[in-house]
Amino acid sequence: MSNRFIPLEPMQPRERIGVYVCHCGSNIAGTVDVAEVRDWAEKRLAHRGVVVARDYKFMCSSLGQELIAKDIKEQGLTRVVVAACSPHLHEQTFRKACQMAGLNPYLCELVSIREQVSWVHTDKHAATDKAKAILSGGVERVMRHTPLEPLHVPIHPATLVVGGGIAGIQAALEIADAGFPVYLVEREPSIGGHMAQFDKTFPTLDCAACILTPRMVSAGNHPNITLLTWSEVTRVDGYVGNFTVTIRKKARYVKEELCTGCGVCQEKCPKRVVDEQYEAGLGFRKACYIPFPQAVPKYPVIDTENCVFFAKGTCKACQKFCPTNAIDYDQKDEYLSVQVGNIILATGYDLFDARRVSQYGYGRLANVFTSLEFERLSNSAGPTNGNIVLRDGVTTPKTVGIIHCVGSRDRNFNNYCSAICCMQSLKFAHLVKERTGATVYNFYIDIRTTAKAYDEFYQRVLEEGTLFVRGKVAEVTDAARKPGEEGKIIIQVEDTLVGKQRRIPVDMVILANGLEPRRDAKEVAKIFGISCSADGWLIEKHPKLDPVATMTEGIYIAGCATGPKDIPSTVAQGAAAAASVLGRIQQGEIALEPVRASVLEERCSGCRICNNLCPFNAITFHEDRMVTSINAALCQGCGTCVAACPAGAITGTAFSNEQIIGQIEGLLMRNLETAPVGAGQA
Amino acid sequence: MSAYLYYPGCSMEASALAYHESLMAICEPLGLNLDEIEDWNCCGATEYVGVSTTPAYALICRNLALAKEQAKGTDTVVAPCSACYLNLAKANYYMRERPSLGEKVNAALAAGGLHYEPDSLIIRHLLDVIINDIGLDTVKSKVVRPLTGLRVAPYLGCMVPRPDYQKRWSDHEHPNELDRLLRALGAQVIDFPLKTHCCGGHMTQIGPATAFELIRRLIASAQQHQADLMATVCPMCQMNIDAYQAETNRHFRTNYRMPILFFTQLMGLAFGLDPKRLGFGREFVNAQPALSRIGVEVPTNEAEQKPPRIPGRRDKNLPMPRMPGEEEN
Amino acid sequence: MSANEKPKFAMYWAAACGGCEIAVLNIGEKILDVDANFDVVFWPVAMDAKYKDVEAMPDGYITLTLFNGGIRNKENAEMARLLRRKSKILVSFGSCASEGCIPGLANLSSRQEILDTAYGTLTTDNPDNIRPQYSYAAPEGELHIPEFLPFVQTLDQIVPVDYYIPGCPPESHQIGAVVDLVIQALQGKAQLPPPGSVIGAGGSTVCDDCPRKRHEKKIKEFVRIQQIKPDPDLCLLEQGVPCNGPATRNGCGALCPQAGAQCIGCYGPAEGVTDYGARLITAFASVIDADDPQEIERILDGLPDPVGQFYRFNLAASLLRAAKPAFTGK
Amino acid sequence: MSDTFEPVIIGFTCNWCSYRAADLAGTARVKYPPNVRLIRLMCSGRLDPTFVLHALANGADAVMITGCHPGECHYIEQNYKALRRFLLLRRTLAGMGIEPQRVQLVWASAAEGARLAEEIARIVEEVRALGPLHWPTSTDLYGKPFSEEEAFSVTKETSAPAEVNA
Repeated sequence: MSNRFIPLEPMQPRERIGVYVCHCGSNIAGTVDVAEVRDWAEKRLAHRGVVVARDYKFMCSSLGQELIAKDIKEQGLTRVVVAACSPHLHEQTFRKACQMAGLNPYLCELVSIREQVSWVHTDKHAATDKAKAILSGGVERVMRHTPLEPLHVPIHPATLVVGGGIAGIQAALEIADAGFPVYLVEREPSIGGHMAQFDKTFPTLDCAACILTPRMVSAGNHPNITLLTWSEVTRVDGYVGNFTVTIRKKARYVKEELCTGCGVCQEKCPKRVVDEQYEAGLGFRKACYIPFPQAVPKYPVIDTENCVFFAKGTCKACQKFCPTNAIDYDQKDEYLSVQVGNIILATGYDLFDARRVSQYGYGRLANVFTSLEFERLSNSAGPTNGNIVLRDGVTTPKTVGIIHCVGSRDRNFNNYCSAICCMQSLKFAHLVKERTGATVYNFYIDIRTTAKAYDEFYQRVLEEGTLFVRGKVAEVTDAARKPGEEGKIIIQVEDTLVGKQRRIPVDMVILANGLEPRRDAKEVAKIFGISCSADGWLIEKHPKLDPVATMTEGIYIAGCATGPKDIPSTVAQGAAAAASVLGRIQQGEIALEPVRASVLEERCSGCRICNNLCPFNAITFHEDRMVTSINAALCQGCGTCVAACPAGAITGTAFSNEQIIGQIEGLLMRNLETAPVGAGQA
Repeated sequence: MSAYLYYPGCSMEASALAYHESLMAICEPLGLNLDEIEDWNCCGATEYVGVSTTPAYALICRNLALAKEQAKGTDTVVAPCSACYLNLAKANYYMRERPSLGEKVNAALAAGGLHYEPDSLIIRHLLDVIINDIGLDTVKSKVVRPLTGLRVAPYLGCMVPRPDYQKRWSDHEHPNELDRLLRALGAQVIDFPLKTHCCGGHMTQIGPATAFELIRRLIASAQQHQADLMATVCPMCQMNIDAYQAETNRHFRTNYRMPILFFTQLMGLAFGLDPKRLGFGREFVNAQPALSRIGVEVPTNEAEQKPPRIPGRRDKNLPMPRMPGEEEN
Repeated sequence: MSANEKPKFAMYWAAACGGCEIAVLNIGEKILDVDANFDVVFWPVAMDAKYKDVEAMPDGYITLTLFNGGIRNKENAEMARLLRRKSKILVSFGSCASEGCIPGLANLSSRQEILDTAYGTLTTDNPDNIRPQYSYAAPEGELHIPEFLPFVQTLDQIVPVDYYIPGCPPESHQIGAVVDLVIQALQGKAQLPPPGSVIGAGGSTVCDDCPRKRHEKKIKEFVRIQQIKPDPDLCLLEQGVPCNGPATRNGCGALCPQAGAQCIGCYGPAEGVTDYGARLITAFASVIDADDPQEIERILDGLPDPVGQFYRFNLAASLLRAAKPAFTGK
Repeated sequence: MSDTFEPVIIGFTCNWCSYRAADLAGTARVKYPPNVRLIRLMCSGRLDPTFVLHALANGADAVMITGCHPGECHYIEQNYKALRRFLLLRRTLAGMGIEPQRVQLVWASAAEGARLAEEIARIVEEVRALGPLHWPTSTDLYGKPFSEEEAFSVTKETSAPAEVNA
């Protein structure tokens, strides 16, 4: 019944349409015959409602905009089509111009004849024809537009910050200092993140703990910050301005209100286990532990997997010795529900697993270390008190090789540059040199020292006598070939500056393994309704112009969650995300683009095809009425459900079926066929 | 019984008779049913592809075409020889990747009334089939005489794990399949750093000095790790290390005595089969001294056998990172 | 009201199986209401009538014409035009007239293929390979048979239609309700819906009437109903059976799903839908539980005949209306 | 105009990746043939197969569907839905005798202006080689009915009368 015989549409068009063709200087007019397009629209589209068509040098100029406004007022235009540049550039400009003249801004359509025509085609005739077709599509589309109003949503003043690394701490402090409440959620027992594990920070070589600890303490004490460590966000409902967040507060088996953080429990705990987290597997901790001395908060956690009591039912040493009776073996996970208006994700990164580059021998060869292991090794609070030694714990290396780009800039693993490893490797070279006097080799592809004072540091390390070999290391092996290699680790590399294969025996190898997205980044993105790139980094709304916002309103991202970053950039992003959130809170409410889907309930039969299509959880099924509905504030306007509904019961504003089908027919010039008899084909 | 099309390759009939005999012996306990391709021909070894591409691929693909015709209930071709495996897999891959080559090859095959559709067969190495289809649990269940105390260097050679056209191996640089299999037999497997390094291939014929150096590195490294013997999956590797060991010794004035056996021979021993059925006695470097460790039931003093890599645990030792698959031990 | 002042009724049978006519008879005693309220002037199945009698009627003479069957040959087309002229209310009755229905599936083949199948296959007893000829010079004069058109069209592709009654065939209770409505409207007791409306059917889809339990859908495999033992209470689509119910207009009372068979779509698209098959393509594809192209293709292998699945009743009325061979003759 | 057949292709783009790729092609002045006319949707997930059918039935020689690369959808996963619909639509169109080259799916990120241009050039060439689709235009919103005579005339051009009078 679709190809129903429909009598000719009434010859009187419903709308009064104004068409404006921009020259863009010579950008458009150089390739498209603008005057011809204008004349054509005026004559050939008159029966479709075009009452005025003009061309102008720069439509986006204030004079150009006034031209439109004047016609709206004087000619009573009900629709406006501007043929100029991409809507991503000037859609807002022309919408505002219409609004100023009293026309609903969504009754204006901008079609691109610059990016899509004049800049990409050379044949003037063909380009002019294509411009006509595009304009015709715009005319057909705009006459099917409906007036829309932006959605206004109030903003709850509280903010959730996920991740207690330096990015999260910075963001939380900025917002809290401005006087608004913050929930800072961290899944480890203490905030601090990776930075708390480092020894020195490049290029200034300040001690990481010295600059980080005061911030951690401020975050811990701040009256506006609710610190939720050993906690994870399990669910996010709602939408910008009005999120309901469910947080699982994992059982510590320690009553925080009683614990003084004296550390006796840790001291008395008989079970010693390898600390895979804070000590990067290079040191030990107890089953009842405070991850590191400066931890915030200071409360310990009992690791039930290793605790003797949880395994065998006896021991209870911690309970016996606790002076305040704070140990509680019966504690259960708690679920909290908090209301927030905005969310900042600062979930950080994982280190590339160096075992994957098996030819570098990590895990097989004792004296191959990862960068994080070396950070702990050189840290005076680390397992060796800052002595740089081999894995036997005593021998100081005489020769050290540092291999750059492990897992980064490598088609077998990650194509991207991990950004921090060059500077980190230079820092390692300096520390090894300073503390052991060993010969240090750096094996690099390129040295990238692009930020403030970075290259100066590189020069300094060069002057200190570190040796640089440009080439990708082929293999790290203990298979000696020559005298002098026995008992050493041999680095096989092509020195591309000399053009020779070299074998360099060393005592210790440090792998500058790259940064990777969190293993669970995809699940996290799903919980918060944002997107990940194929490799797992969270995607920003715009990589340059909107780097801390996401496609989901009210959700911001900062730090290494979006890609590898050094500490200065990470802190800057934390602050930037906080600034964006503060702006939102100050406004009190937010206007959302009215591109939304909605369900015509009388046509919905409750088939539930659409129910699991929405990653933003905007679709709800009502069992009682057996119909589906869409929450307009959660809807992001992608239109997937509109396209999916088998009954045609879901409609989408701004991109309705009628608009798109109209545009198709316009582009195919089908609209000319109802032209008055005698008018030839274009 | 798992049934497979079987492409033995020329070595199995000559230099690697021990491989052939031991494989035939372990088929029954493993439930492995190998259906030999009728009228198969040489795969061209490593050289022919370098000499003339199209005829070389046509030569290889004739076997695949025959195999496809013969295929009943399986589309998997098993090759025990690394070079054969690589050639068959490579030909299958490039026939698909380069349609013009595929056309030429099929034009040549058509002269013999044959045709091969790329990717209609899966090409797998014997080791892959044993590990992934038969499984280590089955292998373990057949072990009656564990190789306990025997220190074995697992040597794959360069042709099996790379370039891995069908993504079958755990790792291209340090695959662990052979290690896991030998461990399942009860052997003590050394972490052999050169497990995928080259044995010299046909350089023994072209530039012996080069080959000797490559052979020496392998043997020296195995010796350094105090291996009793090396186990391999490749007839070429076995021949180079075994047959050219004496010449290598002469060349470098060394005195290595490193036996190298096919992994199937060790499997047969562990399964308690009669060593006579497993092709022993064909090797140049006597394996008896090494094998007497398990043949005679005297527990060896393992304490003395600690590899140099793991020095005695002193208090100051820092822990090693955990490796995936270690718990299998 | 005397008999010749009664409103006039006609029913015509074009390219269709005859089921629609049976469905009208199947309305039971209501058929007497038709007779009581209408004067039947043309109904070839029920009474003798000649086309020239219809031609002789003044334009607009017939109050209500139920036209069933698609437009397969020139005779169908001429009768459609004739009855349009002579009728006040022309109803596209049943799936064939409205959507082409099963005869519309011939639009997948060229005329040549259709004639070859009809006259030239093994099962046809036609030793001299005789084919229909549109004109033949007989001793009595030139004889004609109506030309066989290249493809089946729906009634509304030929002439404007006032109402549509969907279904293959329309459910008798729905026909009864329509008859009641028209009678009441003629008596001034009710109002007819705006022209172009679908009557004798619901405004939603079959799922609305289907009692089966429904959940969020994730399809890992499409099966044919005989391959599984379907759960009698659970949505068939969720069990992998390609049920067209979600896209098919309701009105039948979800007879097939209630009887344990999937909906095959005879009531056509829901209100406002342009292309029935497209709705099913997008709906089925949306809930396939795979993101890997190979895996998706594997699941789609479970739908061996997509055109038949999605356009069984609707091909002639779909956007494409016919497959390429029907247009090109090749 | 030269005698070579110039196909008309309707291209569907998503607001976030492929439309921006087209913008980038413009900004970078990458040249491609003028045969493609683009429609902007918010997401490839908005692509209703009806649009494709409508375009083909109304004079388009081919349709190009574009979206963000799998895994990079700005609406997280909606381009997978576009992929599934495309694969099923392609099978259906094959049943209608429409060559697969006439409806193609192209992934293009916002950074791949040059790639999009290359793909457009490739598709235009492939469609040019196929020739016009010439789907007899059906009744459209402007109401010209497709009469049976017209339908008949379509076949008359290509099939000899002998076929029916054999």
